[in-house]
Amino acid sequence: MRAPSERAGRTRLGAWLLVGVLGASAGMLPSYAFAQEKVLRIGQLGVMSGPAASWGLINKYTAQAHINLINEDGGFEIDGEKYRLELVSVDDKNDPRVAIAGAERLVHQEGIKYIIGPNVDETSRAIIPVLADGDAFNVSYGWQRELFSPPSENTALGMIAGYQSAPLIYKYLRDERGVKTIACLPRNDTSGLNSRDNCVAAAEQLGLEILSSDSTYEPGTTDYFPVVGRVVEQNPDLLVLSGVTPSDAPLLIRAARELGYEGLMATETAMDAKIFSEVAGDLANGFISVGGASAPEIRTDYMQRFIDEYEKVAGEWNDEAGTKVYALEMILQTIKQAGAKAIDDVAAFKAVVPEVDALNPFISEESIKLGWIGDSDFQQKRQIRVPMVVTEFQNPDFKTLFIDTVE
Amino acid sequence: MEQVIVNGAISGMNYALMALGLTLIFAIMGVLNFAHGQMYVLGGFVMYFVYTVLGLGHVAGFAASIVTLVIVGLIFERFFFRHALRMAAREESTMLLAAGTALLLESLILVAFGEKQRGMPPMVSGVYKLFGVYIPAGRAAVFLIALVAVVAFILFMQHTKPGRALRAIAQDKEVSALQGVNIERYSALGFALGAGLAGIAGALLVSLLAVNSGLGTSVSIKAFIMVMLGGAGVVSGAIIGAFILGFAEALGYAYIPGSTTYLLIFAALILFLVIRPQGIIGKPWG
Amino acid sequence: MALIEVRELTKRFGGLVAVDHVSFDVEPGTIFTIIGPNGAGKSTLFKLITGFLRPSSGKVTFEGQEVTGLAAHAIARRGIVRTFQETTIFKEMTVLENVVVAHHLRGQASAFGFFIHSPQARRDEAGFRASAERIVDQLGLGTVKREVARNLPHGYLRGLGIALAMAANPKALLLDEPFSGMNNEETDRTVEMVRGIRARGTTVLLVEHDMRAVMRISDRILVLNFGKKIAEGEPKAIQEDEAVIEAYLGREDEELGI
Amino acid sequence: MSRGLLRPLAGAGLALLALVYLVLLPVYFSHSPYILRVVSIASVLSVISLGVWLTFAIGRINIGQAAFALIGGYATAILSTRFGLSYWLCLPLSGILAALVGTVLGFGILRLRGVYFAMITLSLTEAVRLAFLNGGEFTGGASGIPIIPLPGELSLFGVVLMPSFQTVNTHLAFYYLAAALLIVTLAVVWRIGTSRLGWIFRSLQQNEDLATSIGIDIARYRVMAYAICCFFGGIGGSYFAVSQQSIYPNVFGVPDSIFFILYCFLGGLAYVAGPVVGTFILFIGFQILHPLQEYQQLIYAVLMIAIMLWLPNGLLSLRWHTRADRAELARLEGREARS
Repeated sequence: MRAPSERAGRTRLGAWLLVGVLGASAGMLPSYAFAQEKVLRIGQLGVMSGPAASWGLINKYTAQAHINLINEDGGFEIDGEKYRLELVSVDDKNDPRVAIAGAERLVHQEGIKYIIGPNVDETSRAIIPVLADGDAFNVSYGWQRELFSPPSENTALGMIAGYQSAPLIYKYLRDERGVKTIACLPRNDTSGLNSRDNCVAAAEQLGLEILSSDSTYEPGTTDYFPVVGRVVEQNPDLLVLSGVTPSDAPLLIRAARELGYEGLMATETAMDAKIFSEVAGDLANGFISVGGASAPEIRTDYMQRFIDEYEKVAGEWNDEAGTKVYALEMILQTIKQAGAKAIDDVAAFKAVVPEVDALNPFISEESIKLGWIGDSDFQQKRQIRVPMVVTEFQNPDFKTLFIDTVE
Repeated sequence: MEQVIVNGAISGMNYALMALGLTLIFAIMGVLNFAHGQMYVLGGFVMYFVYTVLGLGHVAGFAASIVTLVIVGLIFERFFFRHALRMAAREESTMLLAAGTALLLESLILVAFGEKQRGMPPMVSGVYKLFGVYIPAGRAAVFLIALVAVVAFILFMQHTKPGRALRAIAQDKEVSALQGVNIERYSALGFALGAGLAGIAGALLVSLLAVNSGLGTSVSIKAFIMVMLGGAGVVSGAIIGAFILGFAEALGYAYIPGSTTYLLIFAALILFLVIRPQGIIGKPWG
Repeated sequence: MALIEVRELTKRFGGLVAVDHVSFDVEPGTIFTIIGPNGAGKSTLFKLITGFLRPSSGKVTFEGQEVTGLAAHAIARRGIVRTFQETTIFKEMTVLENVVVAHHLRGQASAFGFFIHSPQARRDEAGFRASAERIVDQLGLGTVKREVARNLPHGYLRGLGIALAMAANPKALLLDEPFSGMNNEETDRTVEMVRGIRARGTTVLLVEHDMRAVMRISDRILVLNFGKKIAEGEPKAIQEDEAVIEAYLGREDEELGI
Repeated sequence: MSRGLLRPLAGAGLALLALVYLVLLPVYFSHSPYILRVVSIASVLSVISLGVWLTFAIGRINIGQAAFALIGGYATAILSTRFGLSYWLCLPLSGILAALVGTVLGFGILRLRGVYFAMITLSLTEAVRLAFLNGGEFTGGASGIPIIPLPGELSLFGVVLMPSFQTVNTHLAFYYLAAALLIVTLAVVWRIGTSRLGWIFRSLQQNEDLATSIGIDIARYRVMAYAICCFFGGIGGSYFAVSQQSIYPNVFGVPDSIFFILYCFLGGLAYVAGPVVGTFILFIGFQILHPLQEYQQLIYAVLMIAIMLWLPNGLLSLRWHTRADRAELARLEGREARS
């Protein structure tokens, strides 16, 4: 045992270290002293640590890269004035409690009106009261209809939900590839089981025969072989990996192919080409997923610039970012439409939501404009009209199958 | 059914590798290493980095993973656990320290390797089909390597001087101290060895199951299940536990709705531990 | 009527019979000692009587009521309280705190009563403190009562163990090897202590190796060997009993003490 | 341990603290919800941790508290949405339900100690989460129960005891609800700690055999301690369910369970106030570290380990020392000397 005096010394040392670091970090708070130039601050709230860290970080990098581009070009113009953009991001640890605190930090401390994220139903649901109370608006990546339907009116869906893309994809495959039987294989967690239910519903709508939907796999740690084996036995024409994460997907595909499965495979969400070719290589050829604006043949130069910038910010391009790029763009376009007053007045923002109809700077497909949709699913326009680029994997990249939009 | 058995055996062997390091560290130091899963993940990332990014071979990957984890293990033991074990106010403290180190390692991995989830192609491609049972070459290879690693480890524990010393410490610290075994040195060795095993497991399984920076906790939980099932701090127990879990999974996935498989596994574990706390072949109260 | 009646008490562990159809009576206000070579089953017998083990067969009655197989705390509640060897104490509490806690059995107030600090609870607490002080002084622990038990000098530990048992206000006190590892003068002190306990009207059961002390204080002695009762009687008779000498044959006289 | 509480906060200190906590802070920040929210969350997390502290008091490492928070949360969600019960009924019922479940399980699992109990409770956390996740219609499965009404008015014989939360400053209302919960819980646990119950619990922690031999019904008392622990878990879960107006299977998981024991430990297991101090410092600490961005979690972990190594008896062992304190510290020092 150490002499008490020395222990006391260490004790004090520890205490000071604690105080020091806390103080230092508190000191690092962003300084709001800007020169004459006007600043528009955008919030980003999402999970940036723990198992789901990638979801939030992709949003962060996407927004940051996009903002860098805009600021490079001298800022974003609203009512003839240029605004320099600034991103404030907060980690919600995928914990509703932390998410609420984070949202209130953004809305009330930082005085931010427009927030990108959070990433899942739990956290998105938790911050709705905060938004209503602080009169702020967010673009969420949760899926639950309640989030975007009245009475909730300050939350919009930033992507195409599985229950929207699934019917379109299955329909295409039914008509073009003669799919008659289908099996859904979700992972055993919230988002997975939700997508599974969507998968089943969509399939029933289209009159497809559902061979299997009650098999699941544990996130991350399980050998997928046993699970896939059971599903493949029934040999469906189409195997849907519901709510699969980009890293699990190639492993599941590989397992299925190794088990001699020859049918089609698809998922409703965005995947990442790199990990596909790294892990499954040619085995993943023909896998159908929903890409963003990143498929090479439809990129605009602006998209290419964005991709390069993203690589600077994140160190490596991620195709998922191609679907997340629209959140900031839509917020800005809508503010522009509503005029400078919308910067601090969400009501003004919401007022013009139905009218927004801007050019999509990311994909060469002229016909597809940016705008707000959602009347059919949410009885109000609370979803970004993200072009649904359905892609097919051809090692090492995604090839566009067809482009569609949900209304 | 044959397929189920094969699947169970393959998973079981993988899991055995996951559980060995954990049970070793527990046996030697009485520390339940919550950071075990994170060590596994680190091993996986190092393998990925060496193999895919640097383009070096599997062997280099394994070597790098093991070395990295051994070093991490030594650092943890020397700067955290040795101190904590000496100062330990109450039994809880080391377990909680381990939980802290888990969080630390997880954050380090996220900063070092980024948020993307990483996977690797199988070490050997192709599929064998024997008596209607699919055996992918990649899985077969992993199975064999895991088998070799486990056997090698057991031989080491049985027939080498350090191995015997470690077993002696696991049996009874005081006595072995009296017999002149250098407890501190061997504790360090044991911890490094345990970490190294986690590294091998990660490096090997990253070709079957991708890793991401946050995967650690779920790996740890699985390892805990196996270790408690077999009997904490008993090598053979860990292996038995691993195979039981492997087969339970395989059966569950084959015959009941997958989503309830793990619910049942946890329920069964709780029930079993209430009836037989020391696990299948553990000594009562560790 | 005997205070404790043991009838045909038997305990098997698998094949081994640790206690084999043992019967005896303990009269109130006496010191009754159980001796026997190592592994004779003394401690097992002890555990059976105090409910720390369930007997395979046979029965124990206390004040005419059967207590066989009751939970240990329930038996303690009836008035049979045991001590442990050496270090079985509440290490992180002071000597006094140890003894106060041990008064649990005398508490009148309910758990909730204690929680809301009811008058009854206050009376209990006060009573406990007073009686604890008394016991501590009687057992010669007064000088160390503020010490944390863990730091106690070795000699006091067994005293504290007995104090804990006394606090439970037992009708019968079972002492587990109270003299082992003691030098003569410590032994003498403990012998006095035990006599003192009897003087307070508490019946005492001993399990002991140290024959010399046993012979001095026991009113009656039971000898066990391989789980069987081989003799019972006054110390004098025991000393001459053939079977006993037989059982101890080959052991150095020191242990036999004759 | 009980002596740990009142001394540091004694007299004036305690009064001042209460003044700040109940008046100055809420009034001054009544219109900065963020601050109120952070303190409210810390308060209720403290309530849950205080439960865990009780299981530490009987010598058990409890990694199962998240399960009971989840049970409490779902109880509130189901009772208020399906049966339209007033929140003021749901709150206590959630606690009681959690306590009942704890009691039933307790008789089985409390026979285990040390790492065995820790692991069995950890499994419990996972089992309960999966049970709710696969609970089908009843629990809403993966999509949880997304719309829980705010607490309504509570009136007795026409006397309004509690206004409907819509009609008042909701943040302030939730703040005071949290504060009330914390103060009551702390008072209860402190009473347990100082009363005879506390001593009985401590005797269990230190030697269950001896406790039995002096007539303590250890099974009964350890289940009692565990049930109280679970009760606080349920209460906490209920609060979060209603303040988030939603409940999902994975809002409380193994990481939460682990954090609850960390809160207790870093605050100081020897002090009733330990869990509270630990929770406040750690939860608010994470918020303060926000400017570190991607290094937030990393530095957070480093600080946590630093505290464990430098203050093995918790943050509270760092406070201004009275003479009695030094005695207690010396005692703890001695305790360390042992190993």
